Amino acid sequence: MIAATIPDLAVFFVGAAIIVVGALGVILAKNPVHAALSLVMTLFGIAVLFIEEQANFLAAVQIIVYAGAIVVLFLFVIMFLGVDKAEDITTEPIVGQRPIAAIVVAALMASIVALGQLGHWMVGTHASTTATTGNDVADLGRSVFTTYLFAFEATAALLVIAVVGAVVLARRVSPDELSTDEPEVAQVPEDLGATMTAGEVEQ
Amino acid sequence: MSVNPSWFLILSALLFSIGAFGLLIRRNVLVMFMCVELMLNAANLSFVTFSRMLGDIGGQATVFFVLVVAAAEVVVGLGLVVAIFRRRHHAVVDDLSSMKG
Amino acid sequence: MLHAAYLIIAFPLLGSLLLMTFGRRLGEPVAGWLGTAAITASFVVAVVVFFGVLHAHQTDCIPGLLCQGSPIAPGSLLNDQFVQHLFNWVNVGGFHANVDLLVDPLSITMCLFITGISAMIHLYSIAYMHGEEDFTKFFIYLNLFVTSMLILVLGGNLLLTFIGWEGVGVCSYWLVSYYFQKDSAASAGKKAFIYNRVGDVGFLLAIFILYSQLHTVSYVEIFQRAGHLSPLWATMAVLALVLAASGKSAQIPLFNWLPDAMEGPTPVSALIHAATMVTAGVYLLCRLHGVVNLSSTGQGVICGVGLATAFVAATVATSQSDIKKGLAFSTVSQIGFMVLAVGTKNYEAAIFLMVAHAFFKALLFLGSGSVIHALDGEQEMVRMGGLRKVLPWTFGTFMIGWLAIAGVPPFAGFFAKGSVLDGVFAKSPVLWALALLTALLTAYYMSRLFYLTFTGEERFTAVGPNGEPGIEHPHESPWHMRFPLVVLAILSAAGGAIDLPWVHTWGLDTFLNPVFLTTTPAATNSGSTQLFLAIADAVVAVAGIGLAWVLWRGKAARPELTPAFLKRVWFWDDAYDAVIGRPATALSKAAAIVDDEVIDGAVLGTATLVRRGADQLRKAQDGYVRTYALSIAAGMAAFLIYLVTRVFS
Amino acid sequence: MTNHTFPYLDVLVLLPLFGAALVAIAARTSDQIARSIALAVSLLELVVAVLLLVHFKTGSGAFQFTSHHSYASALGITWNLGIDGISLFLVQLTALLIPIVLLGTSVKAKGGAYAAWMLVLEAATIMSFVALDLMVFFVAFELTLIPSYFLIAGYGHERRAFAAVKFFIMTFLGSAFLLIGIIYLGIVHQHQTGGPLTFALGALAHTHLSSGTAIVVSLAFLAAFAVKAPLFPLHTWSPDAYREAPAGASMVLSAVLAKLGTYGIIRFNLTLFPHASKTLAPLVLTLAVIGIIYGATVACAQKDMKRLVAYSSLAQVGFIALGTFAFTSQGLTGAVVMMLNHGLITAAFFLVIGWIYERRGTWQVGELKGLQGPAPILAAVFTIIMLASIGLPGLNGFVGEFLVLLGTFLSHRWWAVVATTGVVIAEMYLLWAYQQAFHGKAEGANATTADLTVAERLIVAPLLILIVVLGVYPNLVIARITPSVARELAPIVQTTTGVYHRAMHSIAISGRPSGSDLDAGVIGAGEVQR
Repeated sequence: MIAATIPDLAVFFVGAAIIVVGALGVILAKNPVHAALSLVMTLFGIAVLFIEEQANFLAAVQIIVYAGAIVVLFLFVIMFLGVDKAEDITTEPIVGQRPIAAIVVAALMASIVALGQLGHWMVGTHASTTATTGNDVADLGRSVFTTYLFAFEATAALLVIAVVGAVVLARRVSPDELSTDEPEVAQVPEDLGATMTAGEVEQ
Repeated sequence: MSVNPSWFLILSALLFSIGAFGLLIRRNVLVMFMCVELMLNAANLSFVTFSRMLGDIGGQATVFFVLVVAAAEVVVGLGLVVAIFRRRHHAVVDDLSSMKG
Repeated sequence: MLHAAYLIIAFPLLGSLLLMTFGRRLGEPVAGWLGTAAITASFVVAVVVFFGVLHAHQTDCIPGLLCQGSPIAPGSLLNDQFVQHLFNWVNVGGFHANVDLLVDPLSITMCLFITGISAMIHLYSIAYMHGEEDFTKFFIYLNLFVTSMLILVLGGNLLLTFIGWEGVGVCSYWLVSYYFQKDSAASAGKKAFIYNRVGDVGFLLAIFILYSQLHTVSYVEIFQRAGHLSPLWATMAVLALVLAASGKSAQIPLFNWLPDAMEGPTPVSALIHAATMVTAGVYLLCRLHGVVNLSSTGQGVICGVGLATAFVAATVATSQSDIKKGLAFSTVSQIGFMVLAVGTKNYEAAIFLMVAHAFFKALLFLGSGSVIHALDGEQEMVRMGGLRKVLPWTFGTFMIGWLAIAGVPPFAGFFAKGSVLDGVFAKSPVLWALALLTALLTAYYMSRLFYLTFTGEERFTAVGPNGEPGIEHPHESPWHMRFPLVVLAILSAAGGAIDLPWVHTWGLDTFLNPVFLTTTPAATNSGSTQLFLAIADAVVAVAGIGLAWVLWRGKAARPELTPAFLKRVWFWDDAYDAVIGRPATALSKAAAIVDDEVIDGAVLGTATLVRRGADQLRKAQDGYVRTYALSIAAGMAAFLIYLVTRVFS
Repeated sequence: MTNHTFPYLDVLVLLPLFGAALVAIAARTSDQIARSIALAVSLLELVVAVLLLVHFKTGSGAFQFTSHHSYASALGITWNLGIDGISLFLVQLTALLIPIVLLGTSVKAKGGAYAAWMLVLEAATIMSFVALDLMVFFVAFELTLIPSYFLIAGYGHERRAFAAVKFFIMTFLGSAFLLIGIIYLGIVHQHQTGGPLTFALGALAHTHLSSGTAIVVSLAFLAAFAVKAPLFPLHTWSPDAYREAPAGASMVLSAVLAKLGTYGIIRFNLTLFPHASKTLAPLVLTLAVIGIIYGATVACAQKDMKRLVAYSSLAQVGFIALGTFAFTSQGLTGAVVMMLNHGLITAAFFLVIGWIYERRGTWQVGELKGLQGPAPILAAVFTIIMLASIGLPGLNGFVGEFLVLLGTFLSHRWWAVVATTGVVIAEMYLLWAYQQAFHGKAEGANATTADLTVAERLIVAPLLILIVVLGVYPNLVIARITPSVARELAPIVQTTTGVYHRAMHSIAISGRPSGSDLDAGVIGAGEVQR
């Protein structure tokens, strides 16, 4: 592999810094609006790294779809619902959640890195039909409309379903539906379980 | 010409971990969704990296689909948030424990 | 003529089917006459077949029947044996049991007296059962009974006999519990059935043993192959047969159902529980004489069972106050004599006593039925007495029956019992002495019964001990009841003629000889011994009668002579109840509790454990999405750590 | 091999399913119409079944009327049906019982759905009896649970929910083992042949398993079947289920569904694991004998008629298992005959008990008294059924019981001797119950109990006629069963030495040979050589 040039390295480290800082911003910002803005930062950093990796099309899509659409949607919902109050992140109601989370996440991180760096991965021959030619847009377009056609069609269906789902979920609720705030307890026939345990025998 | 792919993978792992940690400690539903996005992006980064390593466009195609799925997920997720908020006037996950066993 | 053999069975079967279908419309008394006609027809056929057997030459081969020298079963049949094949029944693997009738002197002798006496009793029942609600049903059962009994005796293999064996058992059950609204009758029927069923286990085991050793259940083939039986298996088979016989023929240890069975209508007692069904066990042993002959241990057991039963039942009979129970124990005792005869390999004598006993015991029961009928159902002898004048026909015929059973010459019982005792003497004088003692008791208890019923004061006019109203004008029975009495009385008086000891050219002995192929033990006794034995028998009979006259003349009750020990049948039922009945009931209750608590408890306990475990696991589902997320993350971490260890090991 | 143009078996399986769909649709408008349609369908099914019986070739032990279609070949599952002497009469019995159930029993509400479930049950049961592919069998075997569950839980008595769940969970747990066993066997077979995955019975019969493995796998099969049958000590679902189920469901459950267990043992355990079955024989025989004595003893203490019949079934099933594992032609024939006869008898029992319940609202023996007075026909019918159950010769119950005991005596003498005593106990509880309920003086409500109506007499008549006819002339059944039994036994007896020589002897006499029948009988097994 050709050694990396200085500009490449610079781009990578700058991008990496943007990503990490943005990510930390997401999880540490008290205000959801700030978190969303930090997310934009991360997404932007990732787009930068995509370009670094010759995934130009994806970089563009990343900016348009993620930063342009998804984060805007986030911000819209935050504003719409008025939940832009600061959250108190200094306390944690669930006992042990944070330390355990820290340990688990550290373990995850460590094992991923260990596996990635130290394992001797066998890499088989890949499918030649989807080999890159250098023109990533053409390659991507060709593979999406040939090899992954069914998956592509399925995403269309998925999006339609998601839209319908969102419409149903976000529609105006009638007052009597609102009144049943507490969901009903499912009516499990009580004697099913109870009698099985009781061990009593009818004579 | 290229940066060592391992660095990308380490960065991806780091980003994933941050996202996961955020998901585990934050209580605001919206922020949790953002953390999920972070994790998805970490995965995307890996896919693109592998795509480059193997010279196979399949990785990028997968990212493409992940984007679609992420979009759908956000749409439905935010729809859920709106619906919950209408009933409860807040969006704190720890209060949503009616599925307790 | 022999082809008609199947008709012997067909007529009563047809009768019962017709009665089942049209009986209710026919009603009383036509249904009774129909039933009687069916049995009479059967009797006529039996007579025809009898002459066929009598005249069929041993080399005769009649088309359609298997016989000696026939190519189908070469050499397998004895002289005068004929097999009528009706249809295939159960054929599995090497097991063949077909519906074949075996017609030979033994089975036709049985058929003759069964159908004959049945016809008489059917006729008698028309009057006796007059006015009963289930009049038709009675005759259905009775015809079915005769059908089963005839299947039993004509069956050509063990399995077919077993059908009849069970058939008579179930008919007995129905008839004993005929007055089903009486709890005692219902219980008695059940008891009879269950005791019989215990005997059936013996029958089944006998079938299994014989089939597993000889690979056949057909009598003809069993006779032919009996030589292949090892002594041990022969003994096992005989023991199983003894169990079977003791169930059906009311022998020790299964004899105590018979007295209870007297709850049935009196004609039933006469037919089933005196003349026919209860002798089936003896018939079975005689039928399988080829097997019995092989086991001297088995014969010893048979002798023991027979003699013990005869003696015990005779002692018990001395203390009964119910006329029918007295007769019932007498029946048990007499069958004991028959079994004793079988044990001494004196099969002809057993059959002779069976026939003679059928005559006089049926007569006695019918006579007692006549008495009971006259006294509106009273069975206690305490409330009888002096019926001599009131019921002259009954008195006269009953007296003949009494003298016959007591063994007074020249009535049938004298010869029959004499030929049994001859055989016993030839085997062992000690046994003979005990048997003679029993004969003395027989004469004694029968005389007691007779005196209590017919002589002395007319106690029935007085108010009974339990406040029953006195019976003013008892009346003699109608002719349909008297006619059978007379016929049976004649047979009881002259029945001995069928097998006179000094006649060796014709008679039952000669007739049956081709079947049993044995020399009568009696024949081994010298002439003077025979004379001595005959005199001893007669003396004992007269002595018994005299003893009873001295002790019971003009008396109604003598508690000192009827101790509770004898009244309660040597406490036999109580012993069974204590040793078997109550523990079994307790066991079954315990088993039910075990089933509920232990076995089902294990099942439900497992369910409870699962539920308890689930209750604990449920706590993990705390409802917080972040906890779930943490679990997922932890799971993933665990999985990755596992991978790491795999990769680096 | 018989190839009839008319696909009897497919029709027998599918007709009730379509009928059920039709009934379910009709039930939306009227229960009455729905039940009429159901009755018509079930009668049509009966006609098809009788035609099948007429065209069945007596004397052949092979599978007949085979039907073979690929279904999910990638999974190795083929629609593979066939019928032989062992399954023939179980199919007939099922086809006969459903119309009787539909005519003779009624439910308070939702009669249309009841009838539809009955038809589904019929289809599933018949499918199980004729399936020659283990997966198809398994699916059908499980499919029976669904209608049974709804029939018990939806139409039963006080503790129906409990009984239904207990029944479902216990049988389902057993089936889980069966599924594992089937899959294991299929995969091992595929590995051995290197061919495609298959679950065809004929092919799998040639799988070579080490003796230890064979025992474990056959125990997995046995677990499912023993629960279903039910064999001691896995029986405790049955008293509850039989008692709480509505009369019709009790009939089908005890008469036909439970036979799936014993049938499964004969069809699958014996065919697939001849050696292992032999090794396990002493265990199963002992359990069977315990079941006979124990079932009868517990029955003696029951005060509830339905529970009494349930425990009596336990004893009867013990006899069936005894005959099966005796490995003699008499024993196995007896077991098959007994499956049919016990089906007829318990069905009749539950039918009549159901009628008593309709009249008196109770099954408690203690509350009934003297019914023979007001209802003599009812008493007569009950008596005949009772006597058949006791095993009275001349009625159908005897033949099977006798052959089972005889067959067992030939190979396992002491088990047979002990089992024979069970015959006596069986009689005690039935006579006791009969005396309590029918004898004595009827008072109060008992005195006014109505006798059987003409319709009811006609409904029970087919059962009674069969009880008598099969007792008097059992050859009707036996002649069709023995060739298949000989085929089934051949691999077991061939590998047997020593104490089994008598069994061999009886096979030799019967003249029915060899395992080659099996190959010839099963389509698709032909290419696999032993």
